[in-house]
Amino acid sequence: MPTIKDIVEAALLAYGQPLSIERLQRLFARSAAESDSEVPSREAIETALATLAEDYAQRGIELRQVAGGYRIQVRAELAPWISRLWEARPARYSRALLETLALIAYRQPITRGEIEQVRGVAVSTSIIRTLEEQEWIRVVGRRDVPGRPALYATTDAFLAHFGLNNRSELPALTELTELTELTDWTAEIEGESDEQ
Amino acid sequence: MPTIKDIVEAALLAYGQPLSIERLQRLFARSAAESDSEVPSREAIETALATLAEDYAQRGIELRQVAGGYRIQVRAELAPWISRLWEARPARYSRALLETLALIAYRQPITRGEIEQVRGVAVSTSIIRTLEEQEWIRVVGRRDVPGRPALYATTDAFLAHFGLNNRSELPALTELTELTELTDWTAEIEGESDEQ
Amino acid sequence: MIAVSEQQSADFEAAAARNDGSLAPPPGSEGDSLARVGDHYLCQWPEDLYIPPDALEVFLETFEGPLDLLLYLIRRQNLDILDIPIAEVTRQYIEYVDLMQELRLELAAEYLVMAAMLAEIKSRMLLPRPALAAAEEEVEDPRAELVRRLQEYERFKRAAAELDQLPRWGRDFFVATVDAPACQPATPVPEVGVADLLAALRGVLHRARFHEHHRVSREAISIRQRMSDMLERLGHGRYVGLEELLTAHEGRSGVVVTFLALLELVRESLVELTQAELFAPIYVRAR
Repeated sequence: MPTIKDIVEAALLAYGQPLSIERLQRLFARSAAESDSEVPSREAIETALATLAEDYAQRGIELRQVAGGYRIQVRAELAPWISRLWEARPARYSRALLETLALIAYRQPITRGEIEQVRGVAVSTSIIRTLEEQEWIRVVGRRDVPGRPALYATTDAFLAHFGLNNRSELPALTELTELTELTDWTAEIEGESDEQ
Repeated sequence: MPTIKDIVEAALLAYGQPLSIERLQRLFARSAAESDSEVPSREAIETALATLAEDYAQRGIELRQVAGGYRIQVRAELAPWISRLWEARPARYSRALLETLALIAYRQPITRGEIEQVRGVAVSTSIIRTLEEQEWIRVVGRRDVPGRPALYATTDAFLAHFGLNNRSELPALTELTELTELTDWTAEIEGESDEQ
Repeated sequence: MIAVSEQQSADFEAAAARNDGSLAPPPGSEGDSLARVGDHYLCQWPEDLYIPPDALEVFLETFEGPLDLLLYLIRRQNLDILDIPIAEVTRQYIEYVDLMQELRLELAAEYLVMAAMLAEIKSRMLLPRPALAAAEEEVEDPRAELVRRLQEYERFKRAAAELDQLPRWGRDFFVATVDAPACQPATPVPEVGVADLLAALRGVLHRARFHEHHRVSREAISIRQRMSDMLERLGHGRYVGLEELLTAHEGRSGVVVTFLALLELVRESLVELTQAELFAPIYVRAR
């Protein structure tokens, strides 16, 4: 035979929302209409709740009195672990975002217009906003041309994220150039062999 | 500092859906990608789960292995009290729906036509839609025959709803009797002729 | 009792009149009457077949199709599914189908298909079997396919009933959930490394036919970096002494980089240099 405490705990856990003492009392009524001798007193429910609160004292959950009554909830201290339950799979950044970030990293300070000029397409505001929200880029000034466009540069957070001490640790573009030339060269060779 | 058991309990309660041991382990990882020295072993999680199950032995809740994960649920014995929390009676499902669901559960992947073949009647679109809306079934492919009919299979949500850990926990299908036992039908016809 | 139209009553009477006497009706004429008990035909429904007309639609709904109705007829008489008295079951089945039609209920085609199938099996069973064939080769019982289907259907009918008996969320058990107010869903940062960045740049440069890249060196990066740093340090409209920007502890190359960065900033009109008089301190200000 379950105890009052068992039923109260089970009800709070099953309902997942605050339950008032009256509502908890009514669980014990034989029928919804009549008042029943089996219904525990308000005090009995309160005692059960107090015992539950004590049970939870050393645990990751707690009993809280809120507007609608009582509810069991996860302690705030456990948020660092529990929050991970809802972590979406990390999305992949779009090529547009990475190219924009790369241009800001290597050509900073740079305006949006200049990025667009190199990429040949408009840079969407959402990309700039994402990079700013990530705190990887920030506006460091404005270029003194009509419209005074913002000049973007990378931040310390950007360096930290990419495990760099400073910007000079970014792979040099010379290496990149060699790589590019190498691929171009092999592509040419391949093209030649195709022709043969 | 919360213990592994505290975090596991809070996670199961906060999530409300079955969590696998791997998923529980990952709550302790510093980042999603790298394996972390802080991540408790499988055994450590299993020990925490076993301790929780013991803690609940004398209570109104229980730890159950469902749909490949663990879940805390209110014991069926407490349903008479707990079901009073809700005004509406739980839905009753029609035999047509249950038979369709049974065929999908036992014969998956299965097409609508194949279900109709066994049941001898058309399967209404509303039944399929209801099952899909409950997320108990889903389309897992298409049969490579004319019309490319959808192949249906049951989901983890189906297992979770019926408290099953995997499909092998479904009640066993009754064995088919060998048809060789069919009695000689000439006898019957003779009996009939006698009658006339 | 079932209400029947005058025309139907007349039909029944005619049928009854025809069957008056001890002669058995020729095969196929049974359909004219409602039922046969023993050797006489009834114009009224026998008690166990009586269904109030209002309830018939409900009754029909309780059957999940022709296989289900057939199973009911077999099980009601406690008959072995493997040994169906096909003539009897067929007659009862057709009675039900007739009843449905008489009440002008929308009858699913499946019921009629089954009636035809039963009639076919019955006719095949009535045909005499060649005696030799019976002894030598296996002649499949015409009922075999029907029995197979009935058995298969019954399996799943039972499975459905058992599924319904399984403890169910919200009916027999409840899942424990609690609030986690402090636990906000985290927005994860996609994993991206320097290599991704480099690849991205390589792609864009390659596409853009970016002809400057042969000039860009490690130093150049440092210069661009320094340009950002200086702009940031200058803030907007604040004058900073040139000496402050060129700090000796960076070493020779550091000073050179800063100086080049400054020149580049000036060239790009990002900063302006001011000097009150000759040899006075030079001030830098972001424009």
